[in-house]
Amino acid sequence: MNLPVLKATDFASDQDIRWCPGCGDYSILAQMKKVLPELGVPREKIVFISGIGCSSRFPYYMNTYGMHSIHGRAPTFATGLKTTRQDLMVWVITGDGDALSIGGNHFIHVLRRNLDINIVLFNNRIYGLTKGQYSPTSVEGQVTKSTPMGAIDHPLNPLSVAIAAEATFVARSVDANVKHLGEILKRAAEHKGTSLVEVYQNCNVFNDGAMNYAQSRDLRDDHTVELEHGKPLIFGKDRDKGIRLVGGRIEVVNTSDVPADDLLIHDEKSKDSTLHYMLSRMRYPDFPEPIGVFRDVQGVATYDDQINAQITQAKQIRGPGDLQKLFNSGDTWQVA
Amino acid sequence: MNLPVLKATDFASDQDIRWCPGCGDYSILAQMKKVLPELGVPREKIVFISGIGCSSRFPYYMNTYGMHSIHGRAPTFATGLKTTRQDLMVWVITGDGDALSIGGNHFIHVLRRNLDINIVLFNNRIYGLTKGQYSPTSVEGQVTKSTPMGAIDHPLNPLSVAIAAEATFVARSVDANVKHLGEILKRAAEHKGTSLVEVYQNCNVFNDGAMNYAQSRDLRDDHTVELEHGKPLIFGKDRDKGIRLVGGRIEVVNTSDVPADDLLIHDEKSKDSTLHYMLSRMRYPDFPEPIGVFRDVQGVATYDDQINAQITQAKQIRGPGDLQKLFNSGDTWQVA
Amino acid sequence: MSALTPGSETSPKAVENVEGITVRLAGDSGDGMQLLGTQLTNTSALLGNDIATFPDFPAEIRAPRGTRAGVSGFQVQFASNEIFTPGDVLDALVAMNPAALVTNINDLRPGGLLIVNLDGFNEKEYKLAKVKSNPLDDPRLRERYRVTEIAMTSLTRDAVAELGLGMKEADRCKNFFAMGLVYWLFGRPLDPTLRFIAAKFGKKPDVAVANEKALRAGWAFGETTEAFATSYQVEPAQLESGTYKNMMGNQALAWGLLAAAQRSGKELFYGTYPITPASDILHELTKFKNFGVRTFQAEDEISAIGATIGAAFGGTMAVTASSGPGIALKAEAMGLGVMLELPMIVIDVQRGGPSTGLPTKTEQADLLQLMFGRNGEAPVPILAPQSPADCFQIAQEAWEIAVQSMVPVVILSDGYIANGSEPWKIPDVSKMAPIEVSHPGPRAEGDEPFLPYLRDENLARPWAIPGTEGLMHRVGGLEKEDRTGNVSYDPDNHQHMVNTRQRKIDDIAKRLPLQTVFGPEKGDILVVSWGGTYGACHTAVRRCQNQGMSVAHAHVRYLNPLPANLGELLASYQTVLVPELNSGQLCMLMRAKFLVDCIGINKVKGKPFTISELVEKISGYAVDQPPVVNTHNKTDKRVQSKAG
Amino acid sequence: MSALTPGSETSPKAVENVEGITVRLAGDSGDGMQLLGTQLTNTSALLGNDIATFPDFPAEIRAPRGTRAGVSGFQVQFASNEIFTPGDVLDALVAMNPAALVTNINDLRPGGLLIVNLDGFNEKEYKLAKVKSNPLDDPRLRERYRVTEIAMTSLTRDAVAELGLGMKEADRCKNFFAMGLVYWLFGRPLDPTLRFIAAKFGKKPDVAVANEKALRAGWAFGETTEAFATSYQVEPAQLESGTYKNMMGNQALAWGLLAAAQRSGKELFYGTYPITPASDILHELTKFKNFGVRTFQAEDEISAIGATIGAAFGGTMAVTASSGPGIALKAEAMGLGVMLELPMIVIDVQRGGPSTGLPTKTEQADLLQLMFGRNGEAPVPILAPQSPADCFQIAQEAWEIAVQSMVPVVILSDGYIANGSEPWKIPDVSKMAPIEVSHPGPRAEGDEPFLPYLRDENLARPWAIPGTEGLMHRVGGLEKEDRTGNVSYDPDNHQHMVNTRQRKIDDIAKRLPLQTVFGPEKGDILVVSWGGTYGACHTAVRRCQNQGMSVAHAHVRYLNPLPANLGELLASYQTVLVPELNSGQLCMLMRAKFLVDCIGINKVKGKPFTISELVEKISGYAVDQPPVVNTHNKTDKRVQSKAG
Ligand SMILES: Cc1ncc(C[n+]2csc(CCOP(=O)(O)OP(=O)(O)O)c2C)c(N)n1
Ligand SMILES: Cc1ncc(C[n+]2csc(CCOP(=O)(O)OP(=O)(O)O)c2C)c(N)n1
Ligand code: SF4
Ligand code: SF4
Ligand SMILES: [Mg+2]
Ligand SMILES: [Mg+2]
Repeated sequence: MNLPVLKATDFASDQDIRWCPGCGDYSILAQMKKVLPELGVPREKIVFISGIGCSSRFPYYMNTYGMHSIHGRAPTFATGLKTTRQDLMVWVITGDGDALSIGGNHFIHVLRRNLDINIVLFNNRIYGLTKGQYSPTSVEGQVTKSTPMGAIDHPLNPLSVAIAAEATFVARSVDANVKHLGEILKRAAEHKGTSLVEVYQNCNVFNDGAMNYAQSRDLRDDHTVELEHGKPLIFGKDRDKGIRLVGGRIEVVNTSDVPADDLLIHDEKSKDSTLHYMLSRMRYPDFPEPIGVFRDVQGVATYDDQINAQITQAKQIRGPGDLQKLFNSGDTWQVA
Repeated sequence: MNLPVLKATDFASDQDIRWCPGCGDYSILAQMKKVLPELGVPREKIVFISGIGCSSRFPYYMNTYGMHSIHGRAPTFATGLKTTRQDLMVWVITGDGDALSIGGNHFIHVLRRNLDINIVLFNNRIYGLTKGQYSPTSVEGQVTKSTPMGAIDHPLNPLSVAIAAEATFVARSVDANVKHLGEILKRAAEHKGTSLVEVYQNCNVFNDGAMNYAQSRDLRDDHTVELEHGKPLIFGKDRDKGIRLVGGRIEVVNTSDVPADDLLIHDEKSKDSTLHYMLSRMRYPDFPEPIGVFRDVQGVATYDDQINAQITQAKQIRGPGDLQKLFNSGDTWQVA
Repeated sequence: MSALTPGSETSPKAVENVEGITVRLAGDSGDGMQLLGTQLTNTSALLGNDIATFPDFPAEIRAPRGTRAGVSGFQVQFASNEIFTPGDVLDALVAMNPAALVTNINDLRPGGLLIVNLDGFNEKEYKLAKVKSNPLDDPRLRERYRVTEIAMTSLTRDAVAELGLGMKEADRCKNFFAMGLVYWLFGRPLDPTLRFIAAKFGKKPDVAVANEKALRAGWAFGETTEAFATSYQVEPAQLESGTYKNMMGNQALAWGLLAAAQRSGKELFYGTYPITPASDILHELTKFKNFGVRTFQAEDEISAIGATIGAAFGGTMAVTASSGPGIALKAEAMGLGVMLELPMIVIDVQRGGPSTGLPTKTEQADLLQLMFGRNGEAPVPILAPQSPADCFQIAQEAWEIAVQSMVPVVILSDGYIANGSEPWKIPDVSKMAPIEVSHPGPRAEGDEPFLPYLRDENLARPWAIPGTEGLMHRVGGLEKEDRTGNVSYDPDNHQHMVNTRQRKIDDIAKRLPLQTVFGPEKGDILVVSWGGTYGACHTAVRRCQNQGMSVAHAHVRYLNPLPANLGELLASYQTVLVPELNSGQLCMLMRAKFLVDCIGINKVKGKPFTISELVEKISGYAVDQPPVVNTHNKTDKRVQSKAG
Repeated sequence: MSALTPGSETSPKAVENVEGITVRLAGDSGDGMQLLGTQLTNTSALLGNDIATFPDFPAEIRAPRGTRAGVSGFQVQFASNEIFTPGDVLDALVAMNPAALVTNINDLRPGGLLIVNLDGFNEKEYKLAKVKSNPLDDPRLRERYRVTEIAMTSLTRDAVAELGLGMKEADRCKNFFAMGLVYWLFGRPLDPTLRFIAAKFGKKPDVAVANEKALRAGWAFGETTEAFATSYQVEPAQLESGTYKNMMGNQALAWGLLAAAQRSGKELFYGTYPITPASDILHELTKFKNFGVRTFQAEDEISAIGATIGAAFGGTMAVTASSGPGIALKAEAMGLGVMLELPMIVIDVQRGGPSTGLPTKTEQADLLQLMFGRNGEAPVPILAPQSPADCFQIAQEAWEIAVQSMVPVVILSDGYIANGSEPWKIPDVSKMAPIEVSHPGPRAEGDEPFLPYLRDENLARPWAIPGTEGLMHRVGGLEKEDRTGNVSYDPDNHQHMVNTRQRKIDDIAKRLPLQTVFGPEKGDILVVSWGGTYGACHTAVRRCQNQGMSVAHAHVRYLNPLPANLGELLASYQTVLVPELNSGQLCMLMRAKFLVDCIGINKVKGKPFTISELVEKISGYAVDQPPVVNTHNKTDKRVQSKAG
């Protein structure tokens, strides 16, 4: 069957958008609307499931099926839906508080099960909807409504945790870098298994510029490095800096001093996740922060495939369930 | 003051132990009773907090303060206790289901906060108390009461997750290896910050021998490698095999073919956790599984130190709180 | 009408006919008492007796051998008349060791038969059981009961000697020896158990043979020993004609869900996290993958109900289950289920509380938690099965209500029902009526817009499922606008939606059967019960009636909404008694709704009611009570919405 | 007794004395209406007026400019007499844009004063506000109200022109212009606000100056313009003598907890997870580290209460708070708190439900969740503050009960109380009585064994804290043995402990003040209310009394256990009315406990009651009601334990 060709606007719902003017969420929404038509999946086959937070308002603005669920639990709803409805494309929209604070447990478990869904984590390093308390990704010492003397928790690194939780697709992008963001969302959609995309998203009201180093045109080239499979890690405005691996440790070098093939060549397909983990440890300001796809391993069984495979297998082996036969099985007796 | 010298038996409570005969929990209990007197901490200064599970019965058997709390939440009780009572030595006793299934979120958050407590995770790769369902550490394909056709979840690697969650002390030991277990428990107690000890524990009723490769005298030498800080990774009955690092990847070599200083030298103190993560990925049967201390990084601020430091600092800056002054602050008015 | 009376010991090896017998088999967890009990139950069922069973597990997996904590018991009553409980007092007790003896002897009726495994009695065992000396030496034992001491272990060893098994293997057969003896004593045939042995131990022929020998040896021993002069006979009961099967409550729930799925043309999704005593539903359902049953063992109870809601959103029949502590964790998500107005089933197999409480014991103290344990006004229908076999029925009714009203429906079972068993009449599947479920069809661009919160005559919204063209819509936990389902902060809309969600539940009463009573339509006393206490209450009321009291019994299976005629019923009796295994929860609901001075009969001991204690309590009210006040006609309507 | 009546427009610039005035300031979230409102409130308080405020935030952080969803409002009543609510109808409305006008105009009383910022009215704004044309062109507007249109933005620009600020900065000052105007209109002095400006913008002198100029310009404009003939004067109120401060509910709760900690010689631990409308308690308490307050922002609500219980176990004063959805998540752990019998406080600042519901709106629908939302029988005391300032009191009472009875105590606040404000009389700290707390001391080897569940006259167990020699003991969620606290599966012990935990709560009533009534001791109508509806109910009842009705008011601050004399009270009136912002929750509890035909007045719209709607409802019952049935004397005792 040939599907009607859809435009970005076809994916806009009739609801007014309620984010603050200037919020990074807008550009993520725009990119999503732009990418979906390229996937050729009809709108009614797409479901957006979110938790609670500014970011989690997302589904209301998409003309698809959607569920604005409860705080931190979006992956659980997605699990029930995808395991019973493999024909649907399921997206989970979540925030740094939603996914990593109250939702941390579901986050690691959906990843390790490798359920075939796409998770977009809007990381603004703050609790937006509740008006500005620190979040698990807020930097140490950050002063917020709930930390007047500075946050004392050591922040969680979402990608490190995801990789350690057996994630098969892990990527990072930036709200302001719309072209890159669009491509990454597309990559995530194409991956079979759980895809995690962390998006650096600016909360211009409660945490403005927290990730400016990765967002602003004049800073981002020097403080981020774009990952490309099979390519060496090179960055900098003049692409004059590179990353090298020595004795299992990473260091920044000048491309002028080091031959390109001595640089670290990115291998997103490596089953061994150690290198991907190492990349996730590169943190501003010591290192440029990698953006792009850290890990994209295919061929790992998905939870929804497996649960349904067992159903099919059981039916083959024992035949489709026969209720009457079941009822009459085992010890029974007659009463005349 | 000079403390009375205590014996292991002084740490035994008057309650009958209710574990199955042959359960690995007994040896962990025995080692704990043996180690505590060596720490010179009086019994009344020690608190054991557990969740729910066979393993979580542990506190009842210790003649210290204890709390048998609710399923998966032990770290949260410990957080409230330790932040308000730094003078106490707090142990968390948990199981693979308790810590990694229902308790996964508290597990990663207590680790990242680096609260100064010791967590002993009894990993028997099964739900014991509820009579034999699979757990997050059960191997793929494992047949249990709840997985007649085999488990389809990809297991969680507790140590990988802990390391990714910014853990400062991560270790593994084995119930059957009593001497090693005792030493590791002691190391954990001595570390300032959250100490995680995973103990391979045999559930001889519902998952007997699941980790036999690491427990039985004739297998364990070939399938585990003991980590020692500053020493090369060498294993095997005849200590004829070693671990080498090539291009950020690990491989097993014959010590005869490779000079000792080409072997991977263990560095538990490295701030960069990548190498520790890599060690946590070594899995039976492909690799010998490391036992011992993977990571022991000192000098990272603990949550309890920091929260109390802010109290002290605030008192210094603003003076001890004066209720009347507070009440009278800001706009007030008189009514005659 | 007790079974074994000393007077009956006349001619040697006489066979005496008795109406019913209650036996408890007690031993160490390792002694296989549960297996012995199950076999005795099935055999008796096959004989056509009516049966009721009640296992009593130790709280620990394998509490240390020989300790009191390690005692495992299994009680069964089999009878030639209709019975509703496993029996109050024991006619016979089999005790395999001192711990089993001391922890169970008090339930044996005077003159009852006590059979002990003498080999289980020695100094070591006394210590383990924490008894000073041999309890068998206590003279009062022989005064009160008819004691028979048998060296079962050694006799079993002799019986299997020729097979040359190790002593351990040999001793493992001793429960089959006990079984054989019990079978002889109560005239049960061996064949069903022989078949079981063949099936179960087929792969280990020597074990199979050993068990069979032990079984026959036990029987032969009864036949020959001086110890027993009489054996006892229990005639078949007059059950409704049909094919029967012995059913445990959790199994019946699982099968009922299967039936509901098939009747509604749906596949079943079951999301849960293991917890006693609900886990067995998971263990049962996960066997039925060939029925299209998807079981999801979640990381916790929140994930379990989240997945359940997700599956329901996708159009699947979705069910979650837990026990008290896990249900508490589901509270927030249940509230979302109420907002989303999606059909699903939430099962609570109640256990002793509060907190971790008494996990292996039974209780009915979660009713109010399920009624009110959510933020805001979030009413849900609540049903409770009255017996193990009734679980099969209730599961299907729950699903029918869920899809008719588009709402999560709660089933309140309990540990007593879950692990107890009784005969279940196998239904004719071909005669099971379908459960109507419909989903709105696709719409094209031109069609009028789809309204996800437009309601039908049951106030149910359409179950529009993803994948349907043109029905794209968003649901969520923020208050929804009537009809469109869009987020709305409008004050009047909020009031309207709160009222509507309540009315939707209240209206269900119109479609439910009216409450019936067993006994006089009006009179002195009405006993109102719910859930697993049915058997004890029914039997107790019957006894009271036989004693000439004016007492009736109303057993409520629908707890929310309550049956439409319940208020009137309560008004027709002088006294309303409400026995509950809690501190008075249904009692409170009825007092509030009907302003009737209901009186609670409350027991919170982790144990079911005994018939005799109920008879005693009821009798206490049988004489001139003050008239009960009743104003329900005046207040019924107004109060109804409030009880939500 | 309304304030501004057209008739009063006589001599130019006349000053008219009025009893009280209710103003609402409405504009875009960006327009600084909350700040304007707070300033007006404080200034009025300093003038000695009685005050009551009610902010109305938009649901979104910054809903798009100019939209209806983006409107932010702040209502304040200031009066020379005692007032208990922010007022029903507005005497004056300031609307900064069309959206603010259309969403608020209906609350302005006929003849009321409408002041609009003309510069906020243009095509662009009409579109954003979703109005077809200029609402000011609607003739009915001028028929009904006294409309004054002022080009505030341009006037502000002129006023600050010389400072040469950017237009953006200039326009930001327009709320101070409005403020100046309002101050002139209602005879408020400028100084407090000038002080505020100096303090707040000290670091940005130009902004400070600009705001001051705008403020003065607004005042001057009122003075000079033809638009206003009259300004209004509100005399100081006759409050009890003392020093006062304007207090918001959440702040009062935080300060009350501080006071309780100091009175009991404890440091405060506050474990929470942010949620509207409870978050501000965290924001307030975290400022008080120099008081030894430790705030823990947990990863979720379960962790928050877990840490709270852990801190309580350690001997600290521990408190957790949330709102409905978060409270649901705490249910399981609260049950553990009940089992452990440790003192702590659980605060629920209620919001609109169910599920996510209406987060920024107020409601009282969590009462039954807190009463019953736990597995098993797990009763806890429940208190509810009656007004913002009362939160200071209730926090201390809660802690007193918690330590006296060793039990988690619930405080039920709500969004209306939390964000509302009123004058609070500052107490003399030196006169605050200590709250007695004791911990058992150390024991040596020889001493008799410590019994952690041995109880005192309040049935409280000893609060033995880790670190105490010889008191080592283990607590947990499994049923405990009486006295020893060891795990116990004994049936009678379970019954005893369930009863004891209930009795412990019931006994608290003996120590609590008896319920008082405002009005006749007996009569036609008793209005029973709880929580934030106090002000509206009290005022409504007073009006009814002034109209000669026989009506009294009982406001219940202790919801569990209910006051010992409440049953008797209910019996002394013909009709009992129970106004609640839910579907009848306290009403149900009282009906069940006292068998009195209480009648609910229920409103679930996310808004507080208005006085007039209550007056109307009450009046409706003021004529011959059927006598209410009352059998509480007969049933009180027995039912008591059941209502738990
Ligand atoms: C059970 C529960 N707890 C707390 C809240 C309050 N709450 C809503 S969103 C949120 C955190 C939002 O932060 P994040 O997930 O980062 O989303 P953002 O608003 O920053 O996009 C919180 C604490 C809630 N709605 N439900
Ligand atoms: C809230 C809640 N959910 C579920 C349970 C049932 N439960 C008790 S222990 C347990 C898992 C035990 O496994 P693990 O943590 O590995 O401990 P083990 O028994 O194996 O030592 C479960 C599911 C419970 N007690 N409480
Ligand atoms: S608060 Fe922050 S995250 Fe939320 S909408 Fe506004 S800018 Fe965006
Ligand atoms: S069930 Fe397994 S883990 Fe539990 S006590 Fe028995 S052997 Fe140990
Ligand atoms: Mg955020
Ligand atoms: Mg385990």
